[in-house]
Parts: sequence; C-alpha cells; structure tokens
Amino acid sequence: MLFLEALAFIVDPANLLGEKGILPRLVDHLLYTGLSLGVALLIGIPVGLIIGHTGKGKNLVIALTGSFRALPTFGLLLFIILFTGLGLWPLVFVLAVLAIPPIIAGAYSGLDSVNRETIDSARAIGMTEWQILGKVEIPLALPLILGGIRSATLQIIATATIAGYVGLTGLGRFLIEGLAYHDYTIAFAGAILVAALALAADGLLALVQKLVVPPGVSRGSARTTHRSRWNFRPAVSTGTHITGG
Amino acid sequence: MQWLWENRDLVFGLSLEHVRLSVIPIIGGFIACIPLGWLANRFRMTRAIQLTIFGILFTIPSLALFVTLPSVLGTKILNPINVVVALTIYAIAIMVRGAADAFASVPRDVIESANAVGFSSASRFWTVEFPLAGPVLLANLRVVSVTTVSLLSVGALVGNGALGYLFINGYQRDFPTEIMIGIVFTLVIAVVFDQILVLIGRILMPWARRPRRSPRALMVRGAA
Amino acid sequence: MIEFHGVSKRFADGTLAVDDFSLLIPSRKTTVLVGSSGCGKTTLLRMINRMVDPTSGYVDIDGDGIAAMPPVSLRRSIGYVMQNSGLLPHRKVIDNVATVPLLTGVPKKEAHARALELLDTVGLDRSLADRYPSQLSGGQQQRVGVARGLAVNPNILLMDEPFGAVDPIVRADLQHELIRLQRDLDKTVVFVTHDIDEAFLLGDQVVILQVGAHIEQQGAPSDILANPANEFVADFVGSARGKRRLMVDETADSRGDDLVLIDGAGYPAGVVDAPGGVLPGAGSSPKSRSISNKTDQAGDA
Amino acid sequence: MPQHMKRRIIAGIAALGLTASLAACASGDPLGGNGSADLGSLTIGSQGFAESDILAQLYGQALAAKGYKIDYAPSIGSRETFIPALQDGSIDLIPDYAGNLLYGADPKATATSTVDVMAALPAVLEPLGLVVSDAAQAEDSDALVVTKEFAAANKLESIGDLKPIAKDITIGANTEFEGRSYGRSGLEKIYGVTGWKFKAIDDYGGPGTLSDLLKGNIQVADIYTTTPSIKQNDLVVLKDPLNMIAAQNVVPLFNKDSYSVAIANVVNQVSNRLTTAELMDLNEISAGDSKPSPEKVAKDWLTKMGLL
Repeated sequence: MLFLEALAFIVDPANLLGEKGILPRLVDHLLYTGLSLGVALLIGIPVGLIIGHTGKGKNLVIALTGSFRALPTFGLLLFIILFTGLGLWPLVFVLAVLAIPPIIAGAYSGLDSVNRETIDSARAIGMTEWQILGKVEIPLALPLILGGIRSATLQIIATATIAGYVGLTGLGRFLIEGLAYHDYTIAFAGAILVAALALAADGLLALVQKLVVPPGVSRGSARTTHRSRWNFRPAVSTGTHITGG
Repeated sequence: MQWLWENRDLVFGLSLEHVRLSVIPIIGGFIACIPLGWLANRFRMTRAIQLTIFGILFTIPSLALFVTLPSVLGTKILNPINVVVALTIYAIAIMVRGAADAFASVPRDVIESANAVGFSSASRFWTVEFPLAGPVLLANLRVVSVTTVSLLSVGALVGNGALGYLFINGYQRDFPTEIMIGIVFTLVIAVVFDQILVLIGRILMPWARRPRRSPRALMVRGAA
Repeated sequence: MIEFHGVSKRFADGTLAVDDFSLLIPSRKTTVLVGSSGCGKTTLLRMINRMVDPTSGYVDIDGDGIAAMPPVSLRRSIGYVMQNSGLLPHRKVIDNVATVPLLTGVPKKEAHARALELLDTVGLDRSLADRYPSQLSGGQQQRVGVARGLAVNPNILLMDEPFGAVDPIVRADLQHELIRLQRDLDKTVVFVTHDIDEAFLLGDQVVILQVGAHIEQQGAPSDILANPANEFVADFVGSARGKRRLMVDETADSRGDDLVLIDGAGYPAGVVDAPGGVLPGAGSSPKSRSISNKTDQAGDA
Repeated sequence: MPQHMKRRIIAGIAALGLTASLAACASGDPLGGNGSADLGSLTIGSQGFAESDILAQLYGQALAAKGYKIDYAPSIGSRETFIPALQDGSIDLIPDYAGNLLYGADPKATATSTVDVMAALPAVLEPLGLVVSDAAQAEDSDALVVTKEFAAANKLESIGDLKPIAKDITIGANTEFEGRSYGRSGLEKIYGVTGWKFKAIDDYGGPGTLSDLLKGNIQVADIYTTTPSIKQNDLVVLKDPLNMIAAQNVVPLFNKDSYSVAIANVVNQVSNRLTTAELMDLNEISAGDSKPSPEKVAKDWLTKMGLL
C-alpha cells in the first residue's frame, strides 16, 4: 500500500541524511518558513496593532490584505524570479505576502475584540497609550493574535513546497522529484512530511497559545482560538472591492 | 496589451477553464459542508473528528494532493478531476469549521421556538437553521472561493492549472507580461466570483444586508 | 474644588454634547450629576480628568487650569470608577487594585500591601485578592473598582454610573457602603447617574441636567424636592406625580404623638413623631409639607 | 471498452473537459478545411516547455486541417509523467525526442545515432503499448552548456574536460536530469566526471537556469540545443565525443490504440519538413519580442510550408 511504502521511505535511515535526505531538507524548509514568518510578523504585527489600536486605515488595510489573499503565490513567485533570478529572497517575499493577511487579520481582530470599556477605563486611570497597548490590549488580544500567526504558519509551511520548483530545496523537493520521476511513494512521503511538520508547528503554537493566555481570560479565549484560524472573514469580505476597482 | 489582444483566444479559453475548474470545488465544498456543519454542531464528537480530519487534510500541500490523488482515486493522471477533487477537499477543510460555527450561531431560543410551534426537524432545518446560518456560511464561502481560484493555478505543474499555464509558459519564455496577465485574470475571476456570492447573498438573505449584524437582529427578522 | 467655566463640547460627528456649562463642585462633598442618557453628564465627568477636552471654556481644579496638565498624570491623580468596573480581566484582583501605584513606580510589595488594605476598606475579604475579575460577582467587581479608584489616595473620585449594572439589593448595599466610605475618607466625589433616587441618596449637591448639559436645577436634595424649579424637574423627581410626596393621613386616628403618613397613592408609608400632632418645623399646613427620602436617610447616616 | 468511449464517458461524467475550452480556441483554425467527415478525435499532449507546445500545435493543426478533432493537453511535464498519460489514454500523441525516449524506456540501450536509435525504438516501445511515426530531421538535444568565460578559464571544450574541476562545479538542470542516462550515471561512467553537485531548476533550461549560470550560481547548465538563449548569451556547448547524449530527433509518440497509418501520414508530412534550423527559427519566433502563442507560431509555419 502506498501509504505504508511512503512511511517506509520516511523511516529508512538511508533517506535521513545526505544531500537529498529528509533532515537537510527539513532544516531548509524550516529556514524558509522561519524567514518568511519573521518578515511577515515584522510587517503584519505592527500594522495590525496600529489599525487595531487606532481604528484608522482599517478599510484600506483590510482591502489590501484581502486582495493579497487572492494573489496566486505561484504566479507571483515566477514573475519575480524573471526579474531577480533564482534565490532565497523571492521565495521569502511571496511567502511573506501570503502570510501577512492572516497575521494582520489576527492582530487587528484581536485588538478589536478587546472590550472598549476595559480600554476606556485603563485610559481613565492614567495609562499612556503605549501602556494600554502593551499591558491591556496585547495581552487580551493574544489568543487571536496567535491564532493569526498559527494560520499564517500553516499556510507558509504548505506553500513553501514550491521552493523545490525554483532551485531551492525543502520538503517540496520530494514532491517535485515524485512528480518528475512519477514516483508516488516519494511524493506521498513528501506530503506526509509536510503535513506532519505543519501539525507539529500547529500543536506547538497551540501550546504557546495556551501558555501565554492569562487564566483570567482563558475561558473566553478557548472559543476565540478556534475561530481565529479561520478569521479571514473581514479581510476577504471587504478586500475584494478594491481589486474590483 | 498587444500580447493579450493577439492571444485573446488563449487567455479567454484558459479563463473559461479556470472558472469551470474552480466552480465545482466551491459549490461541492459548500454542499458537503451543510450536512457536515450541521452534524458537527449537533454532536460534539463528530465535530472533533471532522475538525481533526480536515485539519490534517488542510496541511497537505496542494501540489502533493495534485500529484498523489490519481494513485489514490485510480483516476488518469491528466484528468482534471484530480485537481477538482483536491480543491474540493480544501474547500471542505476551510468551510467545515465555519459551517459548524454558522449553525452554532443560530440562537437556541429560535430553534426552541420553532420546535414549539411545531416544525418537524427537517423543515425546521431548511426554513429556520439553514437561512439563519446563511450569513456566516456565505462569509466562509467567500474565503473558499478566493482560495480555490488562487490555488488552482498550482495545478499547472500537473498539467491542469488553467490560467496557471500562463505562469509556467511565461516563466519559461522569460516573459513577465504573460505571467502578469495570468495573475490579473486570476484576480478578476476571484473578484467576479466574490461579487456574485455577495449578490446571491443579498437576494437570498435580504435581512442580512448589513454585514456582520448581530445575531439577535437576524433572529428577530428571521423568525418572523 | 472643581470649576467648570462656560464649557462646551462638540463632538466630531457634530453633536453638541455640552453647551456653555458652568458649575462649581465643592471639595469634600458629593456632587451628583443626574439626567437621562444623552444629556451630557458623562461627558462632563470625563472633562475633569481630560478624557474629553472641551471645545471651548475651561475646567479648573483648585484654581489651576487642567488644560495645561498632562492628561496621564492628571488621570493618575484622580480616582475613576465606572459601570462594569472596567477591571483588567487578565489581572488578579490585587494587581487590578494596585495598577496605578505600580504604573507610577511604587514597589510591588508596597503596592500590594496597600491594595490589601483597600480591599478591607471597601469591605472585601482578602482571600479574593488572588482571584480574577471574572471569578467575582458583579457587586464584588464594583467594590474592586472602587478600591482601584482609591489606590493612589486621590482627592477627587469620579464615579460614572458605578452601580448601574448590579441588581437592586446589591446596589443598595453598595450605595450605603459608599456613604460610609465618604464619611471616613472625605473625598471630593463627582457621581454620575440617571437614577434620581440614587442622586438624592448620595448627593450633598444634586445637579439635574437636560440635553446639552443644561442645568435645570442644582442644590441640596431637600431643596430640589421642596421647590422644583420647573415642571421638568418636578416631573423628573416625581413629586408632581405625588410619588415622592408623603402626607399626613388625616383620616387615621391620631395615636398620641404619632402621625400616620401616606404616599401619593394613599398607601401608608410609616409614622412620624409629631409631638402634639404637629410636625416639627412645619409651616402653615402639615399637609403641604413634603418629606424627602433624603432627610429620612440623613437621619440614620 | 474502446479507449475513445472510455474517454468520452469520463469526460461526460466529469463534465469538466479540461481541454474543451482550448479546443474551442483551436476551432478558430481551418478545422475541417476540406469539409471531410469526422475522423475521430485526438488529444495531443506537450511537455513542460515552449518548444514542445509548438510541436504539439504543428501536429495538431495539421491533423485538424484534415478533419480530425483535436484537443490539447499542454505542459504535462516530464517523460515519467507523460508516458503513463499516453498509456492510460489521457493523451493520444505527444512530441518527444528519440534518444531520451529510447534511454528512458530502456536504460541499457546502446544506440546513439539517429538511425540506430530509430531502429531500436519500436521493439522497446511495443511492450509499453506505444509507437512512433517518422522522426524529423530536426534535433534538439540536451546539452551541457557553460559560459564563454568559464570555458576559457578552465579550457573546456568537451564534457570530459570537466573531470579535473568536477568537485568544484554545480550542474543545474531539471529534476529528472539526475536520473537520466546522460545525467549522473552517464557523466560518471562515460566521462569519469564525478563529485559534482546538482541543483534542480525545473524550467527546462529556461530563464532561471540561465540567470543562475550567468551569475555563477551554477557552472554548467542543461540547456537544449535549439534554445535561442545559447546564441544570445554566447554560451559554449560542450562537445559530446563519446555520444553520451543520444540523437534527439523530434519524434511523434503515439498510444498504439490511437495510431493509424492515416494519422501517421499527416504527422509525417510535418516531420519531413522540420529541420533543426527550422526548429530553431520557431523557437526564436516564440521567444521574440511579440511572444506569439504556440498556436500562432505553428499556424504561420504550417501556412508557410503549405501544409494547411
């Protein structure tokens, strides 16, 4: 059976190391994921926090991120490569573009979900805007912020497989090799590895989410956590209007 | 522009194919999610199982599904059904949680009052629960629609990418314009689909014309 | 002493919330701003700690214009209690109470010790210190809110409908607790409510407001009750409907020095000690003498 | 059940017709120009690069002109994928290259010249259920290519000259290159070029490969001999004196069930006119400024050749 053959391929020590081994490709995959996520966080978190805190520029950013979501990553990558040549940064760029919308949506909707009265009272007792952001809004929004990051991470991990098509490596190479040699076992093994990596990353982030959420709000967060992974709604719903215009 | 005009037949044909290949997963995913979402909302157990299964399916890269599905389904390699099935799986994976949420968003008291006035459980579902879950279902469907249209192009790597063909072809001929046209037409299709869904929502759910209105407001109108 | 000098506020959407408002709020007294929702009372309250800046006019505290004071430090020097307590849900009770002292750099140990004392002050058991707000009842949350308002030992305490969201029994409890606190602490309290009973119960000075924060009447509760300035006030305080007006029941048999009082609907409301069947300090006719709840309460306070 | 029936049923059930829309474009061509009756339909595949698309269109339009109903399945991918696609009836015909076809089907083959390769093919293809019609004169083979500067610096003329510097070079090519007879095994066994690194760049010697070669990220690239970029960038094609890379004449490859002499006759007319120079021309037109579609490139050429 294909699944078992693929598992056998994965556990075979001969396939672990070496130039085309699982381990180096896994490390590369993690590198692409980490870099892209880092870039996406650097842009997405501040933007999401700013619009969430001030409520300004909300429609514009939501519209932009919504249209980002409809961008075919694969086409965008090939387009950029025609100008830059092969390399790591085009990949990191398009994966970050992919990851920014859910991160912004998570940060924005996280802040948006914080009770206005809580913020108002924090301001009324004399917190500065930064203190409100740092001590009230972010801690309370953390479940949704992390939800956005989780969603972004999953998408990056799954999509980073296209690295294998453009001269890089990563776990996507197993898919491309499986495709090139028409070898379902290798392709299947690649699929399993990527899915396993995604699930592991998701589990890890879920754990982090649990740990960082203060007990005082954990009850509410259980629900918001679930929702957040799919919390693309506002981004999409208004997003496409701009691309239409 | 010149190129687009000279190749309008090709681009138009690929766009048509793009529409065809992505419509089926969108509709199929939606239809599949109605019973799944209802079940998930009704029985906690099935919810957990469904969410786990589709959570895992969602983590499988689209390319991997495109490549391996023929061996699982026993279909021909170039059969577009492989891509369609793969995208349908993603559509369900994205929608199933949203659908459960949608049915969960129907207020309990509305269901109970429907029971009280004597709806059978089937007619209650179609006349009360389904319409009231509509706005949330629609919101999820719009995500599915955008995602499907954009994901389909990866199918070009297995010979079934519709507009994705322009990406590969443009790339190999060192011709960014062709790729850009592929991207733009993909976006256009995504927008058109989205607007169609919005329109359908407006026609079918006039009470929800203001998006994200409170469930209570829906309840009052919907129950009336 | 807080003074409003010809203050107006027009919000960005064009509504004129406060229109040329002037008022002197005396120190160490409780001033209640009362009016129906949308009358601008909360806007007035929030001008005192610069949560809202007036469009024109100015506010002084003890003769100093607050427009020149940095909002953050001004707010830290003024206690603020709001409806639904406004506690930080992710912080324990003790940290909520100690929020402002911690912000201003008071060492944690000291701030916590002070917070525990404040829990005593507002009548909360110290064992609640390690709970989260969501684990407390509504009434307990409001007490924590009051404790937080008192944490920096401010001269001024602003209270924005603090008891609006709790049930009537708990509300009565909290109201009496506040009266007791105020007797001990002697703060300048500015209290906003839409409940005229609450206003009369708590206020040394009551200011009745209409839309645009127009003052319909201001004064001691007994004065307002005795002499409503106009029909609106009379209607608002309920005296016109006889609701709050008690009269001597002349049909009842006189029982020595007691007179039986009836309310506007004719139901017996209690007895009053009236040596010789004449109310103390009564004018010409005992029947026209209104007896406010306030005087009643003040008696046992 | 006959192949075409099965195909039709599946297409009907799925109601998806990948190619129907493309066929609609193709129908703008002089389909049934001589008004002959429906001779049946054929699906023509192409590999994942522009030249293959053009070749598919050449054969397809020629057949359409004779009254066949033609569907196209472009960009299928490598031989490992399109052979099964031929076998399962997804496609009926695909343009391929003789040498690679032979070595792909039979890794132990020894033929290198066009004649020998073509002679060896039928026996190898028979068990696979495949047949070929006449090979074209046109050759487009894999070629190991270096920059002029790199060739000069390392005195490179033929593939064997890579041997002394093998450990310092990276060869860039499609994924499947490594597993091919002219890939790792051929380089090692035939030329003794061992220890080189491989970088998979799946664009069939396209812009990614080229830019990596020019930037020096790879030192040797697998670029097809008819690719215009070789001339444009003054690249040096390393000679292959030991015939590691077999003769790569363009050859139409059929599913045996789809093959008929009538069809082969039409296809052979195209093959007979197709020389290497013509093929390079076609590629240059395709890569030229106006980037015409494969369909148009093919149509113009067929018209020029009087085959429509």
